Amino acid sequence: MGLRTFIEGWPVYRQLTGTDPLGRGAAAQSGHSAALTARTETADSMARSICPYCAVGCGQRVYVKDGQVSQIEGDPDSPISRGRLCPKGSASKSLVTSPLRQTKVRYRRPYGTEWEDLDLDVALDMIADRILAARDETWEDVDDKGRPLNRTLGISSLGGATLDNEENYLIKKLFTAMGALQIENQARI
Amino acid sequence: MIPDANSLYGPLDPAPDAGWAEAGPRMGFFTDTSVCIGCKACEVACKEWNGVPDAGFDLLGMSYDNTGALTANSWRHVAFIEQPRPAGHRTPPFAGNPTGAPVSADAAAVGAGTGGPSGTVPGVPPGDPDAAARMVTGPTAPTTGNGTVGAPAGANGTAAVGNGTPEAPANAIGAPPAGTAGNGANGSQFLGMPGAQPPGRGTGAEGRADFRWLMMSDVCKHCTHAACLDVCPTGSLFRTEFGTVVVQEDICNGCGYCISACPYGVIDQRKGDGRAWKCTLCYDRLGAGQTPACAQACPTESIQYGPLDELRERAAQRVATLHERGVPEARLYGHDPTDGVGGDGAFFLLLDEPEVYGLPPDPVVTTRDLPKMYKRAGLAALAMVAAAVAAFVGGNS
Amino acid sequence: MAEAHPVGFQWVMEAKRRGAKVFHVDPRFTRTSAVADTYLPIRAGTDIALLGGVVNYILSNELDFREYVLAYTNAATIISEKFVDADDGDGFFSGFDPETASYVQDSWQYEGHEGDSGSGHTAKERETAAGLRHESHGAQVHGETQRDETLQHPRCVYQILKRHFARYTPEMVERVCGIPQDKFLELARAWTENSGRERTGVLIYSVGWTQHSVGVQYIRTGAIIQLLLGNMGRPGGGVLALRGHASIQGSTDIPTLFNLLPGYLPMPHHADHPTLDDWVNSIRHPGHKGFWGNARSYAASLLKAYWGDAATPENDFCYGYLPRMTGDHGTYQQVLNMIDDKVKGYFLLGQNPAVGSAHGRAQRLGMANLDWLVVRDLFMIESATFWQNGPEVETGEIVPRECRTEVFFLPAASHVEKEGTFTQTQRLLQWREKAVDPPGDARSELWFFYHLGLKLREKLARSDKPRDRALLDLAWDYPTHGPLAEPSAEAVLREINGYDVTTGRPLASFAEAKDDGSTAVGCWIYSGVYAEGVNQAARRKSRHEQDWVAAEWGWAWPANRRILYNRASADPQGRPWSDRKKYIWWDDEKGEWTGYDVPDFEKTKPPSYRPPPDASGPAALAGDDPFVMQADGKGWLYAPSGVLDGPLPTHYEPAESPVRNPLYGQQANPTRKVYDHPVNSVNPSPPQQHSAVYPYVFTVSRLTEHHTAGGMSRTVRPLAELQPEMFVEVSPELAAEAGLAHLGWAHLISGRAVIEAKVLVTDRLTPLRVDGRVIHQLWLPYHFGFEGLVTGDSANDLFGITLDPNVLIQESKVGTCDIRPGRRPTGAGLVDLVDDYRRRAGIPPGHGTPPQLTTEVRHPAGPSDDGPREQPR
Amino acid sequence: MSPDRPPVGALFRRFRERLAAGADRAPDDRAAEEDAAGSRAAADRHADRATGSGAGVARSDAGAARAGLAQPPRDVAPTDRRRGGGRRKGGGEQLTVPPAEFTSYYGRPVLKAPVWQWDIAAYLFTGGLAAGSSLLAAGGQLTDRPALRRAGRVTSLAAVGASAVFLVHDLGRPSRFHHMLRVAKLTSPMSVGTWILSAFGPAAGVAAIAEAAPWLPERGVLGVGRRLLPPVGHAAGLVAAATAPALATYTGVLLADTAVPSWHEAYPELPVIFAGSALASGAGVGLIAAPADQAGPARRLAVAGAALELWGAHRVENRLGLLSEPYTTGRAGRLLRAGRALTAAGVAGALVGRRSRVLSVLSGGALLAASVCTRFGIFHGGVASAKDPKYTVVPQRERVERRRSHPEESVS
Repeated sequence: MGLRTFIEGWPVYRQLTGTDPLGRGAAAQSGHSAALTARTETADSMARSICPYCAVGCGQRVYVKDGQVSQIEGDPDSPISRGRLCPKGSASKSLVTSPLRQTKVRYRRPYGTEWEDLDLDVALDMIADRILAARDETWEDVDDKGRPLNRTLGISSLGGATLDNEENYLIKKLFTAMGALQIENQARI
Repeated sequence: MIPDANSLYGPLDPAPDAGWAEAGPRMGFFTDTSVCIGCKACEVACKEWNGVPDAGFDLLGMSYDNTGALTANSWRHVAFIEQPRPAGHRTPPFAGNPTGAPVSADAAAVGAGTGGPSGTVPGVPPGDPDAAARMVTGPTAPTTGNGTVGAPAGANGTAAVGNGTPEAPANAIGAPPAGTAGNGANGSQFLGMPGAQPPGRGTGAEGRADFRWLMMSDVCKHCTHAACLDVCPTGSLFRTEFGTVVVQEDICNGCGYCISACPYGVIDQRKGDGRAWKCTLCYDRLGAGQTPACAQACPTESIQYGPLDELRERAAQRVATLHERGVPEARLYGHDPTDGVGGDGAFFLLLDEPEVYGLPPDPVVTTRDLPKMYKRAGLAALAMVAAAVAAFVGGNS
Repeated sequence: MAEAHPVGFQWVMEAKRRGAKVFHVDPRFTRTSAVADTYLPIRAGTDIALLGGVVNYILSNELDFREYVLAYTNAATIISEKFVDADDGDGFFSGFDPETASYVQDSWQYEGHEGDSGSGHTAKERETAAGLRHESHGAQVHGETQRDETLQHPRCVYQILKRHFARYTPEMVERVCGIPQDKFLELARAWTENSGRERTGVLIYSVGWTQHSVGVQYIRTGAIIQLLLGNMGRPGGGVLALRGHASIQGSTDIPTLFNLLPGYLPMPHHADHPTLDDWVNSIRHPGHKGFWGNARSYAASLLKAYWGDAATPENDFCYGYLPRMTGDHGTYQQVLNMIDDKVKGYFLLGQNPAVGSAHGRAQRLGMANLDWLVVRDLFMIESATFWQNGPEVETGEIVPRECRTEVFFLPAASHVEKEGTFTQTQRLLQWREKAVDPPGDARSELWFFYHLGLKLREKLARSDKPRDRALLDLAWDYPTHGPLAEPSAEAVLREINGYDVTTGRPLASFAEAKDDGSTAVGCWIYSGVYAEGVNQAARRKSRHEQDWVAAEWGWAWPANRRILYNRASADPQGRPWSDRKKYIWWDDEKGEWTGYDVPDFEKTKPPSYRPPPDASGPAALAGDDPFVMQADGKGWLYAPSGVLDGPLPTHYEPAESPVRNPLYGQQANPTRKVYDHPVNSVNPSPPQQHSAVYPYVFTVSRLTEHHTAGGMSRTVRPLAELQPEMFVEVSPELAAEAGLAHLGWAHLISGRAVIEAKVLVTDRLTPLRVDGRVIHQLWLPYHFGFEGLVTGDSANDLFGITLDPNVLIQESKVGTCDIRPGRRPTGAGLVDLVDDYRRRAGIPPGHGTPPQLTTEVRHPAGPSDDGPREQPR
Repeated sequence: MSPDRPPVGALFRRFRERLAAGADRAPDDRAAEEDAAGSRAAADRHADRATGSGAGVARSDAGAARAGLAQPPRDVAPTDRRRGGGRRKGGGEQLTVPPAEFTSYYGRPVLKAPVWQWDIAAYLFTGGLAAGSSLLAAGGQLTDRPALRRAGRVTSLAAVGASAVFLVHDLGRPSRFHHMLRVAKLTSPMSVGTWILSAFGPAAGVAAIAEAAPWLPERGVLGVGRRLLPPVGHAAGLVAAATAPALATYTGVLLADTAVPSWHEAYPELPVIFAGSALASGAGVGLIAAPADQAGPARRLAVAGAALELWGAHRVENRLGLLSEPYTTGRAGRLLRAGRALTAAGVAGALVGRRSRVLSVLSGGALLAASVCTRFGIFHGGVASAKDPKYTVVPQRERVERRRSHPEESVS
């Protein structure tokens, strides 16, 4: 930066030469401020989503920059929410980017007092083994009159109501096929 | 360019005055508290957009307000005021219920004692219990003490009936509160002579029937004559082309002058950071033609954003409508370009006196008197010179 | 609504701006009350009395919208002479079977239909929450009904209704609910005056209404009012449920519920549905009227979607693979079974029962008694750490070194890290686009279950056990994409929509479903969401570019209808009731129904259509029968079947109440479900002794700033700071009585638990005068638990387990407790305190079951303490 | 009911007591310093809160009550009206004095209290000291009193150096101190002050360095310095002296140009007080440093400075009605009273102890201490006025009411 540009960038110089002698506005603006723009404008992509909290179904726009969610705000196009969000919906970015979010599989062995790490694949394998064992142990083929039961009451599930329809569909389909009947959901609560 | 004659005081279009020759219409907020539902979406949306850190996790007991005040870490603040007073336009919520004397004043008084370090400097200090009580009951109100005396009168009645178990015909609580209860709480006339009404002579109203819950989202006022901006020695605070007042975080060196200068107590220093922070009216979003985050989120359009002229017109209509619908207490605050700060860029429709919401009733920008101050300083300086000359010339030792 | 659904509330404010009057009924003064025109404080659990009062007001003043009521409801239908009303039965309708605590409903039927209603004994329905399956449609009625168009017949529904609600006078409303008569009349007047031809009124409830032992009947009462006033099927009318979770409607449509299969098809019962035909016929009732005639197509197509090529007409589409119900397998029964060591493994998928379910202690003890537990969530929630940080660890009931439960915590993907549809409260499916990949090990449920399924099939590949065929034959081949091999949600949605198995063409509507195995449909009511191969749920046409109905935003089931039963927005002749309120009408020239929405009626069936006498299915509905999912095409003021606890709503006291039922000898809902288990107990209510040990009524609900059990809000900084601590709201009068100080501590004691909270003494709560006594209510948020940024005791720990018989949803919106100043004891002292209260309340250890029936003779003078005690079930 | 539950009436009393305790927690240490009338009022106020009876009548400000003003206009533009007796009591008029009863949101301050720490108050002192001593130095220089010159210049440099340290230290972001030089804003007294300091500081520095000339070697490069420094120092000293009055008085504007009620309303006096305080502190340096034969001007300066300071302080303590209260009570009151006493003692000592070196030094010390007390007193008075919403709300509310009742007299 040459001396000349330095001086011309000096707000005092701009005060003296420009339209803002009191140094209140144009002269006092920093380069950083002049270059500011909404980060939604510079986002790499925008996904149209729906708020995950209550059941009103407010539209959300999810802005992504460098693979990270940079902003979540209301979708003004939505005839339901007209771009508005409540405090929870407004906090969606904090929800999905919260440092408290768990990103690693954690494992507590029987009688354990601490969490341990576990590989995701191993966990999946262990869970599958336990499902099959529990199923074998508690399988009911027929009732006392010989009518089919085809089921296990040794496995339970309770799902939240923020699961997608597609997810619920697969959950119900798989559990039904394995004979697990005790599949419940927040909808019962 | 010669500064406007009203550069320091009086009606002014601030953006051109600050050198924005090409400035568009001045933008601002109109916050209509009559439709505010206190959801705090504005607070959260603001924090999400501007990356404002949390303000601490304290239960303040100030109704549902756990934010406490506008601070460096809360650029929107939703105030909650519980008042056992009529809302004017509707049926009294507790009419016919076996209520005793109201307790809002007492609860507010306790809430006044809460507060403390909240991630800002110097934090939210505790308040004055009497003033808190008066916020609830209005100028006609008894002091804290009065309200408190009333409550146990009812309570003792119940107590006498056997520890309040439901078996007891515990209707004593519905009895007209004895003693000083209800003194003024139900709209007794303020006679202009506080204390003229001796303790014990209440209106005889039966318990609390009326109640209203005021909510209001407070924010930086973006004054026409912004003292914070004018006193800022670094040019960190500046007037944008939208007529708003913004702190430039890359410039601010935390001198703290703006904090003392703000007549609304808005701008604040952040602990650990040292710089001053406040609402920017989402300067970055405005530049991109977007609505500020709080106004976009506001579910009930309590916070409206737009050209200030339009907002003022809309606000005047809204007040007229409310007056028609039997809400005579509706009034505007900060809308008047001839007021002490030249009108606010963010103004409000209130349902009570401004100080009830924590707003100064008649703020005047401090720089109004700046020329006079300089003059006095000059005189003092001359006196100093004269004194020095006299001291050296006039003596003989 | 402003409190829990602020963005939805913008439309209420919009209406208010245009002159609508807003009434708010709630035990506490909320943010909604603050902007409502009139606020009515009510005693929790007495809504039927209030609404029944409105029904009585309408009927005794003949303020119903008579033309609508006559044509569109079953007001004129004549009921069996065997029917005895609860009014005459001191709280019981005819047909009660005390053995099973359920009704034989034959006597409730329409005149002439007593035997063949298909309802009969409802013990099984009660066990299996069969009421839920009516979410998409009403129960069946066969053939023609007898009507009296003059409404004078003593046994016509109108007259029965009138008699039934006659005792719900304003005085009685005041006695039961604590609502002063003036206030009640203001509500009744405004409601009726703002309904009719030119105006409509809407009833909005939040699903706290469902969390009562009479929850279904609450909603029924609301529906009766709206039918009487002509507010159903019309714009600005209706009964709107504000559900609390993003896709909770979807979770019942495509249920993960033990008693349902997708599209409200019932899970087969071992005794009733041994074969496909038995199963299908129990749904469609051959020969009956209405749209259920095609049930076989829906059922066959579902099985085809499940088992693909293996499902053939010859093997009944693998119907034999389906597991069978034998009774109640609901979540609370499961938890008790866990405590009894009957359950090995438990999956928690984004759900936090340790905080969110009633009787938190039972939940945690149950989880501590498993072999293994899989928790999939965004955050480390209480249900994952109960063995480490739960309150039972402090009391010594759970010792980490002795707790055998093996816990897998698997991080889940958030809503922006996966794609898929939510179904929101207005039955609207909205597709979410994926924004980013999930971090680390986080995966969607779609991924988890798809890959779990692959793993299971791989492990069973060489199995020859018959039981494993269902898994091995399962159609489980969804395309995947990306480095994580994420299954395609669109492919799943396409299967849900249904397709032609030979051509693969997505079906346009459920009308195209076939029962011959040529179509596969995952959820028939969603058929059309993928019509023409287009993801209709992903439509995002801006509201600025379409009309106010916004039919091109997302997709609503069924068939993208935005208002159900919208045929009722036109008069019997097909003309709009009024120009102001026009919505759907008959276009004579084109010979079809038209309007702003998709008509909820056969498009070309004219208003003048009358069915031939032998018609069945849809053809049996006349051109002026708008309620097409009801078997008789009428709105049911009186429900001859489908509701297990009575054809008409009846006020019963909550399971825990300090008040004797002023209306009937029967204190509480006689059909409510109670579990006899040592861990469960119910606080005594009159006429039982010692109800005064728990003298106060408490209710719980949400704060704007938090979400359900707090897993998505107490972990989020900008929300946690807004409501940072557990608190209890009490009225000044209760504060004085109990000695509570604003911002001081208090602890609350029920028969299950003691919890502590900071006290907010506020004028927003009020004591109520109920039946001559002052009843104090207190309010708690239920969001707090022991994990997260802000923590506190859980309000739901206070509740016991008592369920609504229709849907097996727990009563967790009202209970009784005591409140005392100061912090609760810790450790063993805590258990002692609860035990001490239980001892004084006469709840013997190990016996929690209260009487199901109240048989004592009522003392008109007031509550009595010497009624009979326990009534064996 | 639990048997171990205390009786109900007693329990609710606890709630009340908690309230009363909350009220008591509010800082209320004024009573001790009030005069008879004032303390009675304060005691009443205290009693109100403790017993919960009474209706809050006693919140009139003591100053106004003493003055016997019917309706003390608390925000009036400053006038020179002299006070009356100041002890007059009773009289029918007093009954109509509206108490300082006010409302605010949960009783909380409307304003944010200044975030400035003690270092800004210290700077007020050191800045004044620098200005005063540079005037002293210049006087000494021009009237050939080397002891005054030397002491003045050295003190001036030390004081201005300390000022810089204080100012930078008080910044939230000290590393950005140079941002002060980004703009030159007439509307910002701090900006103006920055530029004044920028002129004064180097000049004072050069002047002080020039004092080192005698110690420099006579030859070589430093020898040149030895020869050049005195004239340069003289010039610099004059420059410093020329800017000194601005330096001493701008701080008055610095404080006054805020929303802090008791600072702002005191704007006519603050520069005067600070000018006087600067002169007095400069004089103090002279008294300490100069031999008796050179100390005459310092004595006279002390008198002049003290006069200005005392006059100004008296005005702010009495003229501002309610807003004078923060200057007469609490810490500020103690400091200002101490300052007054010290000033009086210093002046007396300076005049009496003409021949006594010891007495002169003591007097000089007293004057310096007085200046410190005054500065801190004014500083804390303002801070106290910002912390208590009363001082914000009451005057403004009165202004509103006045305007409402006399719309024609719109307050400008």
